[in-house]
Amino acid sequence: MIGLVLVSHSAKLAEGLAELAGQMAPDVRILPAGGLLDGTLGTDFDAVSAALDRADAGDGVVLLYDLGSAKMTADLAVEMLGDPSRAAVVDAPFVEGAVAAAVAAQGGGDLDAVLTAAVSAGAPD
Amino acid sequence: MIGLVLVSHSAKLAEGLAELAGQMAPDVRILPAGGLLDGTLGTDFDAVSAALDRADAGDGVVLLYDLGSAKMTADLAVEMLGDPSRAAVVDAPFVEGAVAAAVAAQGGGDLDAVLTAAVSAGAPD
Amino acid sequence: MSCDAAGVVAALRSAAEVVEAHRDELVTLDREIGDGDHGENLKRGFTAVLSKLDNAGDTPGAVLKVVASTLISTVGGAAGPLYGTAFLRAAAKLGTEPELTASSVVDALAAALEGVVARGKAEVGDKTMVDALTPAVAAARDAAGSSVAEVLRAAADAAGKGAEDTVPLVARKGRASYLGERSAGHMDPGARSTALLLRAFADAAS
Amino acid sequence: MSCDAAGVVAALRSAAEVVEAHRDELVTLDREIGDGDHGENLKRGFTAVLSKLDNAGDTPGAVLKVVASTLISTVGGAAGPLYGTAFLRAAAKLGTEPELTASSVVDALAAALEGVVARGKAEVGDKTMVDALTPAVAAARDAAGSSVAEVLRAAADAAGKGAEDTVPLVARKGRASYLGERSAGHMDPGARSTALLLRAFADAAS
Ligand SMILES: Nc1ncnc2c1ncn2[C@@H]1O[C@H](COP(=O)(O)OP(=O)(O)O)[C@@H](O)[C@H]1O
Ligand SMILES: Nc1ncnc2c1ncn2[C@@H]1O[C@H](COP(=O)(O)OP(=O)(O)O)[C@@H](O)[C@H]1O
Ligand SMILES: [Mg+2]
Ligand SMILES: [Mg+2]
Ligand SMILES: [Mg+2]
Ligand SMILES: [Mg+2]
Repeated sequence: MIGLVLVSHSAKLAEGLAELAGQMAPDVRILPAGGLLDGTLGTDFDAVSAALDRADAGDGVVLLYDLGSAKMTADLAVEMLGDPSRAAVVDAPFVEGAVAAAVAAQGGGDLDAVLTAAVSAGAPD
Repeated sequence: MIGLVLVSHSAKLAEGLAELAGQMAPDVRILPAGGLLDGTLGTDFDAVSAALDRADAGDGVVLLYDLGSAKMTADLAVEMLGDPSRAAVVDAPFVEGAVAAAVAAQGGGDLDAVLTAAVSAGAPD
Repeated sequence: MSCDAAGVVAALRSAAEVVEAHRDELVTLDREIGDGDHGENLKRGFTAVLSKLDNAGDTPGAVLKVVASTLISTVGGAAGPLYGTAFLRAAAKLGTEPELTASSVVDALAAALEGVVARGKAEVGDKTMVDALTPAVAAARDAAGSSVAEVLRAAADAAGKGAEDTVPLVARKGRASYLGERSAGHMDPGARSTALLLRAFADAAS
Repeated sequence: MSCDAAGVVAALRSAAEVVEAHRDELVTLDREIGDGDHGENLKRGFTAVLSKLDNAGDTPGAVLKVVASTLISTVGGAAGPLYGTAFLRAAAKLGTEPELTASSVVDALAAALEGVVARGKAEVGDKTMVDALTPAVAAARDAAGSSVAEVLRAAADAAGKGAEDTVPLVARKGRASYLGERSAGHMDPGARSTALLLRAFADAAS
C-alpha cells in the first residue's frame, strides 16, 4: 500500500490533515511532517526524511506539501533516498490532494494511481 | 480589512492554517473554526457562526472550507447572518486559497479582490 | 397520533428512538463509503432534539424549526446542514398552521426536498439522501387525497425503496464520491436514514 | 587566507559572523515581502554550521558537504534546500581537490548556481537569490585568470549589485510572489544574503 507524507510549515496543519485524510483511509500510513522542532513555522528536512522512511510500507510514498519551500524540502528528501523512484512529490492542492490520495491508496492504487488522484483533486465539491 | 474564517473538520488543521496564512498577513483577522466540541472530526455550525462574527472588522468576511460538508455548514452560517452580503464562501483549494486570500486582505483588497485571490490560487508554485 | 404540535413532538420522540436503535447500522453503512460517523452524528443530533422538545412550540411549524436549528448546531456532518435545511424549509412551509393536513404534509415534504437540493446540489442518482427523498415526495403527492398517516406511509415506503436502489449507484456527491467506482455495492447511509425517519413519522401517525 | 580546508573553515566562520551581524536586517527585508524569518533561518543554520566546523573534513569539498547537509537540516525555510543544494553542488564539483584555485572556485560557483536553479526553478528577474548569484558567476568567470581572492571579490561585487537590482522587480517565485505588484520596491532578502555570504568569503580570502 502506498504511504503518504504531508510536508507543511505547521505541525498542527500537517497533523490535522493526517487525521482528516486518515478518516477515509484507515489502513494507509499517513505521516505528518510539519513545523520546526522549536514549534515555530518552517519545514524540517530531517522530520520529512524520517516520515518518508516510516510511510513506506514497501510500495512507495507520495509526498504532498503546503507552500513552495516545503516542496523544495520534499524534493530534496526524495533525492536523498537510496532509491528515489520509491517516492514522488506531487503538485496538488494540499488538503484536497491529500484526501484524494489517501482514498486512492486505501483502494490499493499504485504510485501512479495515487499521484493521479492527488493531481485531479480540484477544489472540493 | 476583510476577515477570514477557515472552516474545517479538524481543529488542528484550521488552527495550523490560520497560523500559516497569518504569517504574511499580520493585520488580518483569520479565525479557525475546526472540529467538534468533543475534539472529534466534524464541522461545528455554532463555532463557524461565532468565528464569522469575530472575523468581521466591518468590511466583510471570506470563508474557506476543507470538504463539501464544511462548505454546507459555511453556506448556512452566511445565510443566517443579518446581512448575508457581508460574507462569502469561496470555492478554492483550502490551504492555497487561504494564504492567497490572507495576503490579498492584508494588502487592503475588498471582498471581491480577496475572493478572486483565493479562487486563482492554484497548487502552490 | 394527533396532528397538532403535540403529535409532531411525539413523532420526533419516536424518530429519536429509531435513530438510536439504528445508530450502529448507519455507522457501518457510512464506514463502507464514508467516514463512519453518520449514525453517531444523527444520534448526537436527535439526542439534542429530545432535550428541546418539551417547550418546542405550539404549532407543528414551530416545533420543526427548533428541530432544524438543533440539528444544524449538533450533527457535525453533512447531515447537519442537510436535515437542518430540510426541517427549516418544512417549518417555513407549515407556517403557523395549528394542525397538519395530508396536503400540508405533502407540501412540507416537497419543501424539505427542495431545501436539501438547494443545500447539497445533488441530483437523483448521485447516491445521496435525495434518492430517498425524491421518490418519497412523489409518492406523498400521489397519496395527497388521503390522510396524514397515508401520506407518510406512502412516503416512507418509497423512501425505503429509494434507499435500496442506491446500492448499485456510483456516488457523485458527498464523501462517498471520493471512492468513485468503489462506492457501488453499498447503500447510501443518508438515504437509509431518510427512509428510517420517514418510517418513524409514518408509524407515529398511524 | 589559505585555500585548503582550513582556509575554507575560516571563511565559513567569517560568514557565520556576518550572518549573525545582519540577522535583523535580513529579517526586516523578509518582513516586507515574506514571512520575516530569513535572518533567523540563516542564523540558525550558520550557528549549526559553526558547531560542525572543527572536524568537518580535510578538503574544501568535504567541508562544504558538511555545510550543505547542516544547512539543509537546520535552516527551515526556502533558504535551506536552496543554499543546501548550492553548497552540495559546489562540494561535488570540487571533489577531493586539496586546495581551491581561481578556476575551481569559478566552477564551484557555477555549480552552486545550477543547483539553486534546479532546486527552485527561478529565472533571472524573478526577484530571488538567483538575481545575485547569476551575475556573481558571470563576474567570477571574467576574473578566472586571476587569484581566488580576485574571483571572490568580483563575484561579491556583482552579487551586491544584483541584489540592489532586485528592488524594483515584481517577485515571481517564493513567498514574495504572493504579493504580486506589492513586492516591488523592496530588496529580495535571499539576494541580499547571497551577496553578504560572497562578501564574507571574499574578505576572508583577501
Ligand atoms: N451534497 C449532498 N447532497 C445531498 N446529500 C448529501 C450530500 N453530501 C452528503 N450527503 C448525504 O449525507 C450523508 C452522510 O452524512 P454524514 O455522515 O453525517 O456526513 P459526513 O459525510 O460529513 O460525515 C451521505 O450518505 C449522503 O446521503
Ligand atoms: N524558488 C526559488 N528560487 C530561488 N530562490 C528562492 C525561491 N524561493 C525563495 N527563494 C529565496 O529564498 C528567500 C527566502 O528565504 P527564507 O525566508 O529562508 O524562506 P521562506 O520563504 O521559506 O521563509 C527569498 O528571498 C528568495 O531569495
Ligand atoms: Mg459521515
Ligand atoms: Mg463526518
Ligand atoms: Mg522567509
Ligand atoms: Mg519561512
